[in-house]
Amino acid sequence: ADNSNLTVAVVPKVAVPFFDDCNAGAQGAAEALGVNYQWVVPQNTQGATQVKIIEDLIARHVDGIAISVNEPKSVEGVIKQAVDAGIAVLTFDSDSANSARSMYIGTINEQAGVTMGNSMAEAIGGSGKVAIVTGQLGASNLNERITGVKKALEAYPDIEIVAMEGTEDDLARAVSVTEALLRANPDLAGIFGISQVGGPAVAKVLEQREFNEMAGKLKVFAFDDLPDTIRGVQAGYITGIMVQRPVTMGRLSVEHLVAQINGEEPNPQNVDTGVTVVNADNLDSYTK
Amino acid sequence: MANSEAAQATPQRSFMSSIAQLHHVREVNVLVALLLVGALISLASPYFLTTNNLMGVFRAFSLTAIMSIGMVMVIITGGIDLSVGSAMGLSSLVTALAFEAGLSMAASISAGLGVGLVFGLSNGLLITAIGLPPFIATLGTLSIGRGLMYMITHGVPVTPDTPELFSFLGQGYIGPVPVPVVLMTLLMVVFAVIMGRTRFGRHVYATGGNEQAARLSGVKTDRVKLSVYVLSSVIASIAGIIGFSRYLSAEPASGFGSELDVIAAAAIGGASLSGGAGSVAGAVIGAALVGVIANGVVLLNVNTYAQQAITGGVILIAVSIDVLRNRYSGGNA
Amino acid sequence: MANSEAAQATPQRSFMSSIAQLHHVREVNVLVALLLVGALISLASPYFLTTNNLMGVFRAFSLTAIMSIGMVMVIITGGIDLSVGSAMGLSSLVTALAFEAGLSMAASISAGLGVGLVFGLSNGLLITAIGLPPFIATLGTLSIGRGLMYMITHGVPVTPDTPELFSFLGQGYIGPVPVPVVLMTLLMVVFAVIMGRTRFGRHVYATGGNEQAARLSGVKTDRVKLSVYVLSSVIASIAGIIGFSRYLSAEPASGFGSELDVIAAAAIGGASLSGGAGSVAGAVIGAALVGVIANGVVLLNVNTYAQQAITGGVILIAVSIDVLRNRYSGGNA
Amino acid sequence: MPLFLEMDAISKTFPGVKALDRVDLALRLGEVHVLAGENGAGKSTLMKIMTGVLRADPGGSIRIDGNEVVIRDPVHARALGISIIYQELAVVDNLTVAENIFLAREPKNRMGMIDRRKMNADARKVLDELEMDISPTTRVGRLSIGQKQMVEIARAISYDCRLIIMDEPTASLSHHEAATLARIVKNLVAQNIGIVYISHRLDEIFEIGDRVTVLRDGVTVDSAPIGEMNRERLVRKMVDRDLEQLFGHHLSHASDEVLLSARGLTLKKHRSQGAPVRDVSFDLHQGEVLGFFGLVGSGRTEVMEMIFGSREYEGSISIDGRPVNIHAPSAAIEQGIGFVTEDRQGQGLVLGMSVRENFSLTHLAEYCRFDFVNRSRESARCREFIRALGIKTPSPEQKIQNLSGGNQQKVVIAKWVARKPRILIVDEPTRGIDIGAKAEVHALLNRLASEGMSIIIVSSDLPEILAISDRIIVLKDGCVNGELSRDQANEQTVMLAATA
Ligand SMILES: Nc1ncnc2c1ncn2[C@@H]1O[C@H](COP(=O)(O)OP(=O)(O)OP(=O)(O)O)[C@@H](O)[C@H]1O
Ligand SMILES: Nc1ncnc2c1ncn2[C@@H]1O[C@H](COP(=O)(O)OP(=O)(O)OP(=O)(O)O)[C@@H](O)[C@H]1O
Ligand SMILES: [Mg+2]
Ligand SMILES: [Mg+2]
Repeated sequence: ADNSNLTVAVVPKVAVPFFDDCNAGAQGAAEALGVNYQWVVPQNTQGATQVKIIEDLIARHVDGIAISVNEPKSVEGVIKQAVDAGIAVLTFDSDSANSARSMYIGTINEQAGVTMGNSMAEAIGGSGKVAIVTGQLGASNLNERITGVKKALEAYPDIEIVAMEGTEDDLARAVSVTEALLRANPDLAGIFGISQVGGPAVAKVLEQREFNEMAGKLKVFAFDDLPDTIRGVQAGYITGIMVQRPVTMGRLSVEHLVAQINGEEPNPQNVDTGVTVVNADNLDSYTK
Repeated sequence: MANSEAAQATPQRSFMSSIAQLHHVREVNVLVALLLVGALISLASPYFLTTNNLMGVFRAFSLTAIMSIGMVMVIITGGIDLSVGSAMGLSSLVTALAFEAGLSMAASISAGLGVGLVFGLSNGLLITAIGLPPFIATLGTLSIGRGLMYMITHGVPVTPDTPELFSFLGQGYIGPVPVPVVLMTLLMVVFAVIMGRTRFGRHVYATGGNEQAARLSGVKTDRVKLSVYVLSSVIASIAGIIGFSRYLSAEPASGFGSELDVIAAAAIGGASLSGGAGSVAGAVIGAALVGVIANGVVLLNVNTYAQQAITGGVILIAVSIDVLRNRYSGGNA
Repeated sequence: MANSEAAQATPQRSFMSSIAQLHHVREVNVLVALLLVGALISLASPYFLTTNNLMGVFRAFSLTAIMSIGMVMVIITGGIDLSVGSAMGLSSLVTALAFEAGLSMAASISAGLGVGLVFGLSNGLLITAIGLPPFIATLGTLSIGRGLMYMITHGVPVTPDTPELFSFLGQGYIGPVPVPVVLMTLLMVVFAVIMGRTRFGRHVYATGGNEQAARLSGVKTDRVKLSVYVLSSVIASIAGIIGFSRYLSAEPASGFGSELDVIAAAAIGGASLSGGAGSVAGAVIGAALVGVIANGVVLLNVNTYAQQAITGGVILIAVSIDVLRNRYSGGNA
Repeated sequence: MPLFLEMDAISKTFPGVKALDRVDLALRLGEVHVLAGENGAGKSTLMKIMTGVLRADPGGSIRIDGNEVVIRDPVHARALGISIIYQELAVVDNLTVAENIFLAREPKNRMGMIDRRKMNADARKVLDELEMDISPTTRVGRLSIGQKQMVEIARAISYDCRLIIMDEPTASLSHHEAATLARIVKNLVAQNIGIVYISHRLDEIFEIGDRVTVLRDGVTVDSAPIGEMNRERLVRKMVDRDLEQLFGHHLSHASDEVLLSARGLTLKKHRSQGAPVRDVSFDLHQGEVLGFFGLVGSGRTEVMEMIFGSREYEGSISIDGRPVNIHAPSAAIEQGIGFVTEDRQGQGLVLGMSVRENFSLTHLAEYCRFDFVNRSRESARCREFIRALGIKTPSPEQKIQNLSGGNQQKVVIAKWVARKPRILIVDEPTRGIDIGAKAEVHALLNRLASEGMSIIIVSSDLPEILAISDRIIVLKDGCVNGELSRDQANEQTVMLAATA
């Protein structure tokens, strides 16, 4: 079909490498399908910013919108407005479940958290002290992952979560918080890096003279395959990474949007893109 | 301080002289810049000048604009209020919690406003009774407010059921005009009149212009300062309640970081951070300028990563034109 | 303005009188507050007073402290520099890109410093030549800097290979002391001497104290202002380069929002945002106070959601004690 | 005497005001050239043009040693040999006395740092010359207005200049300092330095002047050697009236009723530089004009500030026989006290506001209904005062900072008189205002007293104090050192009480 008069817009949460991968996938799909493509990155994580962006896109009369939602509830109204205006809307990566969006494509975050929790339990042999290093305290996807982790650890009464720290997704802050954590808990067995800064931060800390001897003994699980996180795995600082499939999410988002606009997908269903646990063994072979 | 800033201390004068001096008045200059930017965008995009889009733009900047009304009064006294974002966020949260606890609409709204009052009194008393610098006092309450929001929500948004009538506040329309825009206009007019026509307004300008001289003339400068901080926080809590009504979800991080936007709106609209100068209308126009630019970059499909750089550049150009116009249009150079 | 602020304009005097007036000096008060907070934490946590932890804490706040050295000079002239975070972030990014492009270490570092220079000259010229208010000028360059970082990185960190020697800057130790801490101390001493003992320093204080009088006396106030903005940005770029060397990863959002921390450090250390008062040592101590509190709340395993509230509260209390001490210890009320 | 600087056909136009209209002036080395004229005549404007602060309208020219020059800014002017003491204070409060004196030309040591020892020693020398016993390391913000003025004088004479302009240097100085300054001026002239001296004090003009030029409304109306000039001619040229018409005779309106009585006023916190004001007691009667005299730093202003609630005190104040608790200026104002402060720019005026807004700040409530200001009534009242006090301004909407110094002072007086307080404290009220206006202010104070107002006047101008006070209290080092009735008071007895 000739799609050259169609425009689809993809709206991530913020500018981070994860979404850059999404953009790559989405852009590739848009080129393949011959649709016009717009990538709109919000300047902050306030719900209102994404609402305004969708309003602006409605005013621009785009045909389809895929969005990774910062605040699920706040976009409900504007998504309805978009759907009423005849625009196809789906969510990816982070959902607004009660909105009028047609479908959700992405990781089920709580499920990913469960996987992470189980991996940790296995790595530390079912007992010990663990700590959680997260990003923004208000981010719903991170909170869902934490819920999953806690749920998984309920099965291990000997594992104790001794601390949880927010880092505002700032590497410097994450590093100093991790240092303090390790000093206050010298017998820590594991760290969960819930957000993308966790991996690089813990790797940096373990690299330092003071903490170098903990490397390997301390089990670390992180999210997202940032270059520094991968290096952390190679260097033995990080035990495993929960890798999502951002490229796939982006590609599927555009493909489903175009199908919906063209009336080829009357009954869309959610798609779980899942996570892969990447460790030293499969580091070179996983796909996103 | 720069002459150009001191130049428009008090924007009210008799009608004749105000016509004559029109081109000296900062907010008129910024209005001109705003119209210019608007004209440029509408040339490039047919969607800009549609009622829907314009009303959307207005609604989008209305909350910042509302907060900037309170902020500009604080700034005119020579102070600053970094806690507006926290006051806004915590008010919307407390309103949501009140609804969740089954309180009536009136009670819930009052609870939200009460939060603003507490913020304002804390800021005001820290500054006047203890003598903390405004920057530090409001930075402290900013942190405490944020912390309280996290402690209450543990990062989970609060989304209670609310009566239909309540959502009108944030989502309704009066004719084609969104209710938040109506409220913004109302607040702007009320406070422009207060600042321009009343004794209180005059005292605010005098306090910022020369606090010592004002106090020695009998102005109760501490009371004036307390009042503007209370007003600023309460107005921020109004914004918080409207915001909550708009999305019916109180986010754990809502309002974070908005202090810079709000102060910027006031400053772009002509408020001098050294006190004594500024106007309510200017602050709203300043918020509008930023809002229109943000809308424009999306409508024009500008590279999204460049949006922030463009916004910064346009603001610099707009205010520079204003400053240079002022300098060369005789008089106050 | 608050009397207590104006009271400690220039912190250097003859030895005898400085002993006599010790309890009037703001930075001494903040130092006392810092020691007090430290003592309290060490009572509650055995880990606080270990060399490793203290050095870690010092290293953690060293970048903020370094930036606050530049900031306090800007603030003393009565200005403000919101763009330090962007200058820092963009410098670290450009340094990283230079390494990635295969440039030598000297060239890469120079590229990073060049970014600081460009920021500083832009800010300074917008403020002195065009006459923009500092808040708006530096807000504009803040936005442009952030935008550029996004445009360059698309949100992806830059992690080039770097020579061993380079990482010494951020990761090395001299004896037990991390190199960033050594650099911070060095910069602090150098600029404390410059501000206290040189003509340039006196002119910075004079410009902030009474710009017009200073200009009429022959102080080239525009040149002074240009210089402090350049210094502030270049110092921020030094922080950016050290930061990059520390993490060997230039984050696309690094430095965002740090302006508030940096200004807060200067303000806590006694700088008055209305100009004329403040000191380099005070700014560093202010940064230290915030850094120690941040370390303390983690060491004491304070609930993460409550950390921000506690930090805010402790800062308010610490500075209030300082202000009240000043007020009641006779003299300058 | 060699000709140094000539100004030809200098004009200056401000929006709505022609401040100078083709003025000529010739200045010689080794003589004191007095510039006289009523407030707003253009004296300060002319001096600002001479030092490059303002640019003259095109058409005129300035020559130095016969060569035409364009003076770019004050620094350039100093390089040409001209320094100035501005009418309005231009000191930097947060620097020390020595740092102010040597600002922008601090001595450096071998390491490129400020040689503070040398700087303080040099400052000490200049201060000694001026007989000032303040320490060079004192922060200027802690000094009184008069002391700040002396610092400015110290700075101006410490430049090696050929011409020194002094724009009302003695306005906030008392007798003693003024005499010191006169001596300094004579010294400078003996070293072949030229002086331009602007003053409204006639005695001074005749004491130290060699030549007088009179400006009126921006035009030169007279210029003559001092020998050819006399008081009558000078006054007539300045204000277009005769001297006898100016000052009426003194009439006391004091009653026996005590309105305010102060007992044992002592400063709670006294500053290292301040007079240790202690145990000051006095009564103020209804309708009385009570003079306060003393040398600079004797604590007069501080006594007034205690009564007005802007300085903490021990002791008691009662009004109408009832003790009152005055803890803030607003409380004093509620008790019916008004206070014309001596520091008009720092404490009296909001410089960014208009004449009208400054005028009404003390009594805005009078024009308000439900807190709304009735601007036409406010404006009308302001115009009345502009007329009554002869305030020279294009309109009430003019920014106060664009008025000449004397006219600003008149607005400060007007804003308090308009409030009609029961007790009016005026601290150096005629500072910087011309002889005509001074007479009008004296007449005004007299009339207010006759209407039952009680007035306290603090002045360093001894003839003024003698002329209008019903009774004089003399302070020395913070203590009452004499109380003289009108009959007892004359120059000798008052000076004796102030110094011995
Ligand atoms: N910046 C300005 N803008 C507008 N008018 C001004 C400005 N500066 C001075 N004027 C006007 O110019 C006239 C001359 O002022 P100037 O200060 O020279 O008077 P002066 O002779 O020094 O008076 P005084 O004895 O009161 O000091 C006055 O009418 C004044 O209002
Ligand atoms: N704002 C101030 N801050 C600090 N010290 C002050 C201040 N004002 C006055 N002083 C000090 O108080 C002393 C008394 O000053 P005050 O003004 O009361 O005396 P005065 O007799 O009125 O003399 P003057 O003619 O100088 O005003 C001065 O020597 C001065 O050092
Ligand atoms: Mg004058
Ligand atoms: Mg006095």
